[in-house]
Amino acid sequence: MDDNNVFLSVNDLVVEYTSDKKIIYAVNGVSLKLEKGKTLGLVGETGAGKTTIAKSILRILPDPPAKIKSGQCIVGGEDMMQKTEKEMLDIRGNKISMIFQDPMTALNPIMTVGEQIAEVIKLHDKSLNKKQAFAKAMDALEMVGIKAERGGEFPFQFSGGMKQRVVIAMALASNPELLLADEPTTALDVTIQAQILSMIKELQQRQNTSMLLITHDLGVVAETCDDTAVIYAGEIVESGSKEDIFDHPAHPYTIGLFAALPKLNEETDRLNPIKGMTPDPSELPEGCKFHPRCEFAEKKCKCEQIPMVEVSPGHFCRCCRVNELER
Amino acid sequence: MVPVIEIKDLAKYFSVPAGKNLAVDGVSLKIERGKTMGVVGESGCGKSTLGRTIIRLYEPTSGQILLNGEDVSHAKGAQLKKARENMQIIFQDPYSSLNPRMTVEETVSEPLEISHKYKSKAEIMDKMRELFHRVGIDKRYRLAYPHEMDGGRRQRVGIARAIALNPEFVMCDEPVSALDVSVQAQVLNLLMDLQEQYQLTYMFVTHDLSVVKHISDHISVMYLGQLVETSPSKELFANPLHPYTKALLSAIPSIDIHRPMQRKILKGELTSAINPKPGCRFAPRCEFATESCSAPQGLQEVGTDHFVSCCRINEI
Amino acid sequence: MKAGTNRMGKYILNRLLWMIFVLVGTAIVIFTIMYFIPKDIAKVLLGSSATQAELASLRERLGLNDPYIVQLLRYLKNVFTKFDLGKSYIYNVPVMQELLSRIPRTFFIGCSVILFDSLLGIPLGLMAGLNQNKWQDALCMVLALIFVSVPNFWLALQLVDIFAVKLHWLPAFGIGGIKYYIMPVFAAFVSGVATNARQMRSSLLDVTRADYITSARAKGVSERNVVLKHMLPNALIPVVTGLGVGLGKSIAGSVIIETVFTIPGVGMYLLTGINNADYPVVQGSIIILSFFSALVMLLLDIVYAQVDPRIKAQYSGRMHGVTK
Amino acid sequence: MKEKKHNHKKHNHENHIHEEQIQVRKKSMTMITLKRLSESKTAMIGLGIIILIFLVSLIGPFFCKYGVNEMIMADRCLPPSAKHWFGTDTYGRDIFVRLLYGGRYSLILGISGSLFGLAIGVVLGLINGYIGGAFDNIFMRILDIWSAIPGTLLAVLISTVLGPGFFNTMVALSIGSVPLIIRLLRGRILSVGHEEFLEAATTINASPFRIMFKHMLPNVISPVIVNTTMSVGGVILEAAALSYIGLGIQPPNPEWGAMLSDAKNYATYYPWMLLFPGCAIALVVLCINLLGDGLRDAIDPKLKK
Repeated sequence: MDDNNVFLSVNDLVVEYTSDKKIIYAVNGVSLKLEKGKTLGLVGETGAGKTTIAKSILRILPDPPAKIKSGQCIVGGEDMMQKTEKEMLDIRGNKISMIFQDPMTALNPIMTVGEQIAEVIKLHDKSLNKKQAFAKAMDALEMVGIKAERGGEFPFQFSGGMKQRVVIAMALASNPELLLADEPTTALDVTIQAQILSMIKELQQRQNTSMLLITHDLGVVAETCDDTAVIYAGEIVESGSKEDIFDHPAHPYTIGLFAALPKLNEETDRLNPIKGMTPDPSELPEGCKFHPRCEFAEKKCKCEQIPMVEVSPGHFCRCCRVNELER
Repeated sequence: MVPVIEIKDLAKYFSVPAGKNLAVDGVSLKIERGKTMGVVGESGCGKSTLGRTIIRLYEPTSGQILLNGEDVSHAKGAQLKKARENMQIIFQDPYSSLNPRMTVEETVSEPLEISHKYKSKAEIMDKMRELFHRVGIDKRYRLAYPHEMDGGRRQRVGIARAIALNPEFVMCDEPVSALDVSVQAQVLNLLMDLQEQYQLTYMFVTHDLSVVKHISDHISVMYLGQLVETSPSKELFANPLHPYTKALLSAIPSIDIHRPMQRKILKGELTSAINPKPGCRFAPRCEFATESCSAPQGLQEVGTDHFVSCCRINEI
Repeated sequence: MKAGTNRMGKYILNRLLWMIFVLVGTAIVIFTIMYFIPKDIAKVLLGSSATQAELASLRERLGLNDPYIVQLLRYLKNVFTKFDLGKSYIYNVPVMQELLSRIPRTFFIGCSVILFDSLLGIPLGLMAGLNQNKWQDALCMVLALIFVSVPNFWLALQLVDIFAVKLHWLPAFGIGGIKYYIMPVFAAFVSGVATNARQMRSSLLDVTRADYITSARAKGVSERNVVLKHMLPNALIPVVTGLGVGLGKSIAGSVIIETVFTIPGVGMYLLTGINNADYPVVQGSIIILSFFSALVMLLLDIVYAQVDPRIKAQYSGRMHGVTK
Repeated sequence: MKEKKHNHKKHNHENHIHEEQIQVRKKSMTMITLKRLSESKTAMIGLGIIILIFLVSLIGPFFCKYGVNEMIMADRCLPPSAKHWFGTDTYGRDIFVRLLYGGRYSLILGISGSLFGLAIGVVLGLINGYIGGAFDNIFMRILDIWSAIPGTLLAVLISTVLGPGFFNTMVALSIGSVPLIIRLLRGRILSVGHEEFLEAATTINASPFRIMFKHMLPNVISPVIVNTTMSVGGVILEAAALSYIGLGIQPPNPEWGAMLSDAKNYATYYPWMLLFPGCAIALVVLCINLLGDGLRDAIDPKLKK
């Protein structure tokens, strides 16, 4: 990856939650890089810390219980962690936007969708009056394929897919440079998912937006992303270009994920699941977080802090046995 | 051989403020012993209602349900009880399918107690231990409550409850949709193992096409309460005929990055089956729709066991 | 926006019809409960010295010999077509006439109470909820707890003792200018303020966790506007519902408060009726108070529909999935 | 690391039971709730004081030197002193002793009134929730009427009709609380009603009775319990108000509200006659509310932190 072209770079981010006197280690030293105009897919299972990373970049984690312990989030050369709250207000929804997982709850139920889009437009372009902002909001609605006349309706009058379009219109209304898409299609049906993904892709290309796409679905990554990072228990275990990860997965977890997936073009009698369960984030194992489930685990996996190893140019893997396991 | 489940022209309508919701509307299919019928479709297409009507959680509006050849569509009393013991269900959401106030043991032993097939507490305990073993729950979880377990384990408890009375037919309502990929594979394998060991007959309802392909022998595609295509699993994926099936298959995000799928993006959204017009319900979203599509449609055989409901099938 | 007003009209019409239904129902229930009073009214009125003949003629005159259903229908007909609630047994004056002069006093107290309940309770709850676990929160909640625990008539008696008897600032009882109402209204609204503040706080805390609040923050909405534009309107919805419950309490409370301050309102009248076994008075007063409560409920319903668009939309058929 | 005793039944899909070293603990929702409740200091203080008052009011009078209705003419209208801790009333009765006796009335009336309302509400609510459909529609209309008459008015009306007396007062006080309980239950049943474990219970042939009481009730009851706890305070206040206006518990029984009613005309000259019963009511209601708040936080801990 060309370091000069990096637009988003997250360095050593650590986030913890406190709940009922327990500390939940949600994000444990995550680093990510994303180039201008490209899409990075962040893949991981429930509770791996994906959403927390996105919310940390925007600094909208509720504090308490969440606390950003350390790390930088550099967007376009500026560290978000150093910004004042006032500066962040200008950045949120303007330079960086976010699409949320559940369109059913992400919209304010008692404001019309037009008002909600106009709100973000007016916030970031103070020169507009109410009418102009509303007119622009109607344009944004048309952009995502909703007739402008529906702008006066309330969220409950829209279906799930339509709501997600509204959420996307809201996120893209002020041409953000960075889009954080948190499972944007998980709550939707496949045919609607296909519509939404291709629409996001098209709008992103048109506006040359960089996108961090958070998902648990490897298929979605395969179709939409340029680069991929795999996250497990709050740590990036493998990162690289899409080709690196899909053609030459190196970390046992990534390999296991692919093996556990039923495939459309292969006949298999039984799947190969990863044994066990994801660890409780308040009681993470020592050493490699994956070792209790890993079939290649050795003694050294259990005690060492495992560093990222570059297996091929741009392809990193957090496994101390990666060189021994190479086929 | 008599199929374990055969339904003929089954319909289930719900009254809603806006009229009638034809959730299931004239569906016929059969499932042979030890086989799996996959039912796919998008949310709101009536696939769950179909399954729940078959196992008699809902009273069918019309049509027949034959369990081993016996008509149970309006069974009552003892006959219904017997039928229900033979037809069980595994739910989608492992969080809401277990009573949060009951321990694993209570949940699994409840059907055993109600059935009165076991004479003593000891027999029930024995049977329960066997069930735990079959579905792979450590017996230390016996006294745990659902909130103390993760999704995968809860789903295993749900499976144990479903197979407790040795049913022949199990309706699986999206049993792995709520689970993470790695756990999903564990549960799918368990379901297939159980099928093999006990000759279970499954109806597997899901929206995930790769899962349904993996587990099913036969697949039915539903759209707004009706079957649009039904065929052996391999045949369906090799040779989808209905325009909706084609769109559905092409919409699956594939993990093969070198051979991207030719994407067919459907316009419009799944509406609802409330007061539909006669004719093909997919027509408003179909690129091939013509006037002839507004006439009532029926399934026609186009190959061995391969049925399609589309009047323009030969033209496209 | 024309569709909007039309929708609102439909909604109000629907609520009005509902209210009439409830009013009739309430009248039936109250009449029926009173009908089963196990005392012989004629005996109560004429005393134990009355002869059988006297009793019989009185029963005949009051229509007490008719079957239940006839009496009920007669009563309903009088109430709803002639606005006639019968005559007081004791004073032989039409109940309605007596009530008309008393209603404004009771309604004035009732409405002021609801007004203060919401004007003071909502901001207090808001302050507590926004400063969760800080001293403002603790202070509000401790005060609220104390206020809901104090019996209002006792508070009223203490107020009289301090402000009327000891300090001579305010009149102790009776009616007159506005200052006669200060203590009664205060004593009656205190617990309602506390209830509203508690409700407001918890519904605000509920809303704080909603996804759309996170998404408003992600849009760059300032914290002030997140609270004012997104949290507050949503958090108000359950509070408006709660006001309805509080309303019932404050109306019933008027009986007690009027007794303490000897205000000749509906409540006092009701109590006199009870003490004299003057049942038309009891029945009429309770019906009027219930009607008042139903009326304010109707107003609250309309406010509710203004706050929550989903309510109105039920009357236009334009919900998702129900279209066409 | 697999447990040895499992190995004799080794099975091909057993790979997930790996290294289960954690001891599975049995912790029902009820126990978790109670534990959380016990951690709340304010709730425990509230509970402690209520229990204390209740015990003292039960046992205390046996150790007092004055009878509850014992009038000592020489001791009329005495201020608090070592002899009469809380002073005496206009008949020369010891206010402290009367307060102790009155505690029984208030607490038992508050608790039994709430429980009676709860019982009626739960039975009606469950039946309605189970039948549902058109029945629910009609039932809700009836409830609209029922709740249109303010609770206290209903209590006034019913106690007028039934006449005074402990049981009658309890009935009068509880009737008004029923609609709210039914609504709460109904709301919960609507949200829980579609949960799949209820369907599961149907498929295993559980009887309607079993579904209602074993599966539905435990999962819908918690907000109702919180409400009932809170309503004990409300019922005590209402009972006092009823006695104050001359309904409900009648003099010379030392109900706190009746004591206030007796004292109201002498407040200026003998403030203790008014002060102590009022404080007693406020203290008990406050403690019950503390307990209720703690219970609500324990059941729905989201509201706390």
